[in-house]
Amino acid sequence: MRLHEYQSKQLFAKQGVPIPRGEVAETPAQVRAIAEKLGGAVAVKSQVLVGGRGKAGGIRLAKSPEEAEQLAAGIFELEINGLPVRKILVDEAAEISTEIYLGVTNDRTQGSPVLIASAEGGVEIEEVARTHPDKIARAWVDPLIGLRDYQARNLAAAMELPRQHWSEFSQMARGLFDTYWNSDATLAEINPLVITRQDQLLALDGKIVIDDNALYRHPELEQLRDLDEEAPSEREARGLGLSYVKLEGNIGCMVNGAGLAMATMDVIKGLGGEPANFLDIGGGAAAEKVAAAIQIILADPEVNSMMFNIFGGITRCDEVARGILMGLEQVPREVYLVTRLVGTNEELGRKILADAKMDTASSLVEAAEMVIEAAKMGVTE
Amino acid sequence: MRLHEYQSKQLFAKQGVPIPRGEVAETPAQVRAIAEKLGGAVAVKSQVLVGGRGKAGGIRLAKSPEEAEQLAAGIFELEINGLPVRKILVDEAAEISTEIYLGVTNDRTQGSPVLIASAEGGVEIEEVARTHPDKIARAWVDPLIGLRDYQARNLAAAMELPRQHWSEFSQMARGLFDTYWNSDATLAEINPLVITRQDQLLALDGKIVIDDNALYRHPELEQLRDLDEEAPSEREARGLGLSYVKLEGNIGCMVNGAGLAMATMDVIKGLGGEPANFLDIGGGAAAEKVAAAIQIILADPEVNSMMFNIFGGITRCDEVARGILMGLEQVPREVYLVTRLVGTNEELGRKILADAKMDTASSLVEAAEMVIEAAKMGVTE
Amino acid sequence: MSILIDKDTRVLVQGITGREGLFHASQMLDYGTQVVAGVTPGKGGDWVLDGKVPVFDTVERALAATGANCSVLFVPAKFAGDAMLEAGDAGVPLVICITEGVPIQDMMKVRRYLDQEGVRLVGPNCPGLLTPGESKAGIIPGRIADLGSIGVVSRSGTLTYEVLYALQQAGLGVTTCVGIGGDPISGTRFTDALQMFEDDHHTEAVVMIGEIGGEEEERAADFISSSMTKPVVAFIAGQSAPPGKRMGHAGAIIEAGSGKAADKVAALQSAGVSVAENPEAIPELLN
Amino acid sequence: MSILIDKDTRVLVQGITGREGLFHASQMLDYGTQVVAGVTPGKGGDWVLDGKVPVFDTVERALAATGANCSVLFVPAKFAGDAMLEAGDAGVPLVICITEGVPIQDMMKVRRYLDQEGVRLVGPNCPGLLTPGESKAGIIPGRIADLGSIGVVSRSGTLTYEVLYALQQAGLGVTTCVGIGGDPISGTRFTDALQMFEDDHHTEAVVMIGEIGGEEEERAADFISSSMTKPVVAFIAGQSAPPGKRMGHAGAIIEAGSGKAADKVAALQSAGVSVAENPEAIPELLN
Repeated sequence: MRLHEYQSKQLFAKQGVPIPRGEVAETPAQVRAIAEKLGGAVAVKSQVLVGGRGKAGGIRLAKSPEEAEQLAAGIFELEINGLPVRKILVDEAAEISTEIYLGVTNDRTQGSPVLIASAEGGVEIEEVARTHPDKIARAWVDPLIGLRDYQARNLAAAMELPRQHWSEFSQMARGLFDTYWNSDATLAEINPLVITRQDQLLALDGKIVIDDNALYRHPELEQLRDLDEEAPSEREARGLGLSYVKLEGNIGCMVNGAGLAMATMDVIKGLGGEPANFLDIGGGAAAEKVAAAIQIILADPEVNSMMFNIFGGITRCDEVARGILMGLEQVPREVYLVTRLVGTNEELGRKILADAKMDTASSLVEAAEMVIEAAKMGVTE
Repeated sequence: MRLHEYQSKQLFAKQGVPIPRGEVAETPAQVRAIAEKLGGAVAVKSQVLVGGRGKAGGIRLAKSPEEAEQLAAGIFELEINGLPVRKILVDEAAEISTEIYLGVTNDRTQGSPVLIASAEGGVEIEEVARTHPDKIARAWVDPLIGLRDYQARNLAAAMELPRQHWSEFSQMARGLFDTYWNSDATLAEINPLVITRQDQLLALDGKIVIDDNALYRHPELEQLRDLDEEAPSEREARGLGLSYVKLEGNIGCMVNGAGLAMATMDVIKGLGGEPANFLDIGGGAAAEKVAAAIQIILADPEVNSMMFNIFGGITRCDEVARGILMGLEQVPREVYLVTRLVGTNEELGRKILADAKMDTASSLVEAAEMVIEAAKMGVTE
Repeated sequence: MSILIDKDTRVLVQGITGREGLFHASQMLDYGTQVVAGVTPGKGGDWVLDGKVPVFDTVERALAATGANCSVLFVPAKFAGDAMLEAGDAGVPLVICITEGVPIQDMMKVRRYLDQEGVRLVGPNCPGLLTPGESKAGIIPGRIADLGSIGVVSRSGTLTYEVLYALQQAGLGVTTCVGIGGDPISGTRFTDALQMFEDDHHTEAVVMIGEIGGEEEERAADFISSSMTKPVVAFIAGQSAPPGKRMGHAGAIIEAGSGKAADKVAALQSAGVSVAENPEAIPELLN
Repeated sequence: MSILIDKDTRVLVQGITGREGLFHASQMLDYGTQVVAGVTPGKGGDWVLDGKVPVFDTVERALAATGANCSVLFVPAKFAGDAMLEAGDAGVPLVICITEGVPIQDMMKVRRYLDQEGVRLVGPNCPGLLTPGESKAGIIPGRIADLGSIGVVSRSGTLTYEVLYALQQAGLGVTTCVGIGGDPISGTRFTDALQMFEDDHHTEAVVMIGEIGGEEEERAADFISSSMTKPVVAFIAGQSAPPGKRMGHAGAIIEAGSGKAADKVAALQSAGVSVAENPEAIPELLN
């Protein structure tokens, strides 16, 4: 689960990380009021859960409350990478002298958190990693012992941060790490961490991603969830215990197992088709779940054909077959369907589908070829 | 620093460990009032920082508030192992069905906390260790990973605790361990941990010892310090940065270094003398500190002679010699003194003392022999 | 003959009285696995599966009574971290965590601890191990693989079954199939399994099934090019996956520009690995 | 010739700009120790001791610049735990913590961590090491010991000096003197030092100075009786100490019936160790 900039910075501030004074508004008038309260120049920042806000014009600087209101009105009209702007953070503008990057994430290979710092702040760290790998300093944190003060010093030294800022920098690194660790984050970053002309260190922008599997122990964070983060269909699927990712194509896919679902999409794509989604019904799904999954896939108007690829282990093919029929009953439009069933109760499942006069295939590639041809013919009514 | 039973139990309760309802009183009338409030039978328990309260009559059971007041009056008159009774804990009496021991301490050899449990509760665990070593179950806790739930279960299983109590027992173990860990304790124990006739688990008595070196990070615990815990002279010495332990003999000892101080006492005792104290002035002590140490030692009226044993490394012998003269000036009574100085600026130190007509010795044994003879002759005025 | 498990492996099932644990313990027994004990705290003394398997309250007791040397976990995600440590602390040398959804922080601690203690962890969020005809420790359907000379290692579940099935259809058998799981932090990684297959005299070739996310396939490519003599055939799932979206598995996500299928395919190919276009094409690449 | 340190040891002093650190660094230099670097965060770039020793901000940098292979810590107790880990993490193989008063919980974590990483820790609350005529890494006065064939290991400070002095007076020299420190949790224990002396060809006999508290002397007795061929002479301080009272050192306390001097003496004697009645009697027991 990804948090908004303003939510992230508030969590940082709770761990002692200095952030600019600021508040969140939902209307241009509120933006103006906040700007008046803050006094002076302000940053007007759209709060949407995608990257590229700056490029899209979602972050602007205003010299006066009037200008802030005016800019905000424009920003509230924006849709950034498909997401509407519902909230704007109004922050006191900082006079920036230096921009630094400071982040912490999980290093999968090491199996430990890694703190990453770079004197090249303000741009995406991946960009820095590509162009100036030598400008990135890392400190791996032993998960059993936690961040040590010297690790922050080592980073400061590696960045050649002027020594007068070390102590403040170390405190920010500590605050960032504690936020990350205490909230079961998979990523927490301050970018840019700025040194102001007044020689203050400040977290100007922030980002936190929480491990969904650990949310159960952070009910207070679950409440921060922005429902706009996901497409409504993805949200609905999550509620049903399904993994669903909407894509741009016209061939719906329903598969059991994430790897097999990806492979199925790959095969469709490889043979010239366009998958409309990723959908994993998980292991041992009952007919009702299969039926619900079909509803979600077919709610996408682009979908004109569908492929079921089920490799029955725990999942029983007959149960899936029943679910398919159940799901289709509730769908008022006709789409081409092909089903490939292998494994537990395979014969039973095939028979159910054959009785309903539905196409079945014996191999993944064969099924993909059938659905692609149907999709190209445009079976949609 | 050792905490009182009532302080320990309150800390346990903060971590979710169930304790009896109860309050602390400083007069028999308060005891009665608390007993009235609690209703029913109560335990009247002296709060002194030594063992053996029960044997000394410092813990009694009262059936009525009147009886509680009466018993308390007697207990307030007691002196238990030299300590006056200033506080009494009045606890609701529990109907005990089983007594268990549960404690956590540092295992020096393993370098880790060890949780110790025994079905033989209510007596000293050392006694159980001696008589029924097989009745003691231990779980070593990795200091980097903390107590795990299964470790508490393993203990419950080893004690053959009825399974219906496992969950409650595990929670108490967790609470005890958290108290120990979060307060930098070196010992935290619940003894007895009782199962009541109503099948409730309860920490009936508790004990916590805090690591003095870690008190700086627990100012709230430092405030719990009972000044009666130490003899006033020991407290004064601690304030001056001296390690002082009062003993029963008549030969005062002032030494630099704890090991050497013990060895000096041992030599005195081994040759037939009776050391009056342990005193380590530490490394590099200045003359003023030496003088203050002399004041503390000679404040003990039993002391009729004194031995200085200084092995100068960081400590300079001339500085110590000056301190000795300075200290003696402020003492209005005459005692026999012998000084053994070796090491840094040894000659200078000896000269200062010789000029003041004071005895010096070149070996530890020689010095001890001289002071013992003087002590036996009883030089006290 | 195999790696990690064989007919002598004595399996303990943690969480045996749960729905999943009981079902799969029964499947393992049916397959011929020596399922010698189960553990569910509070259920010690019971017997399950027609009285064939005793249940204990703690792993310590289960080990003392049965000499189990492998534990398969079906413990809920909340308690899985603790259960893995319990198994390791009690002295189980091989711990296989089937459970999905274990928090990453728990896994970082568990992996570090078990590494120190020299305990081999497989998973979490994995289908476990199968040595055809000898032992199944996990949930891989037994009948889709025959004994043979191909080692299989995979981050996926049903995709692995698909590959096993394709091998079987092509008449190719397997030494051991290792499901290392789809989480970002796994106990056993591709390189570990590849090393074991390289060392196993009966394994003649290895099939490796990767997917988007992380850099383990790239590390495997390095390992293959530096340290492997046996041929490796790979398939990488997720070529059509969009960046920034988690594809079912916690670990299957392209983020910060890393973890792309194309990069993995390229790395493997330059290490001399044949990369299949689809799972069903794997058997012919082995010839 | 010696254990742990010799003339080639390159010493780094953590906390070198503090009063104690600077004084003892200077003493070490005077003794002939190769003091190659100091570390004080925020003081990097300075030079101390007449410009002889460069100061760095971090151990990492000090190591990169000077190749130090031993660190002696004079860091305040609050920061000592962190400093020991910093040294270990930077790759210092031998860490000597002179600092007194480090919290026990810190030491439990540090010891566990450094053990894992294979770093040898001596101390805390110890006088450090002295290999006469070659190197001094700590605060043991150099002039009270000559090179010879006796290994000395001790939990104490000035009592050790007393013993070294007695040996010197008796014309006996020392291979290395190891002050393991008076805290309950120490990096190096008697058994570790005894093993090293047993393995050192130049050490012919060992003097061991214990005190009340803990059971390390008893463990040493077991070790001596099972694994040592060289003669050991011991002295145990605290025979006259009352139970339940901490005698200066954090670790010097008889508690819960354990840690008594008499028990230690008995254990050592039954392991064939000659136990001296007083420190000055040690030399004659070596003959």
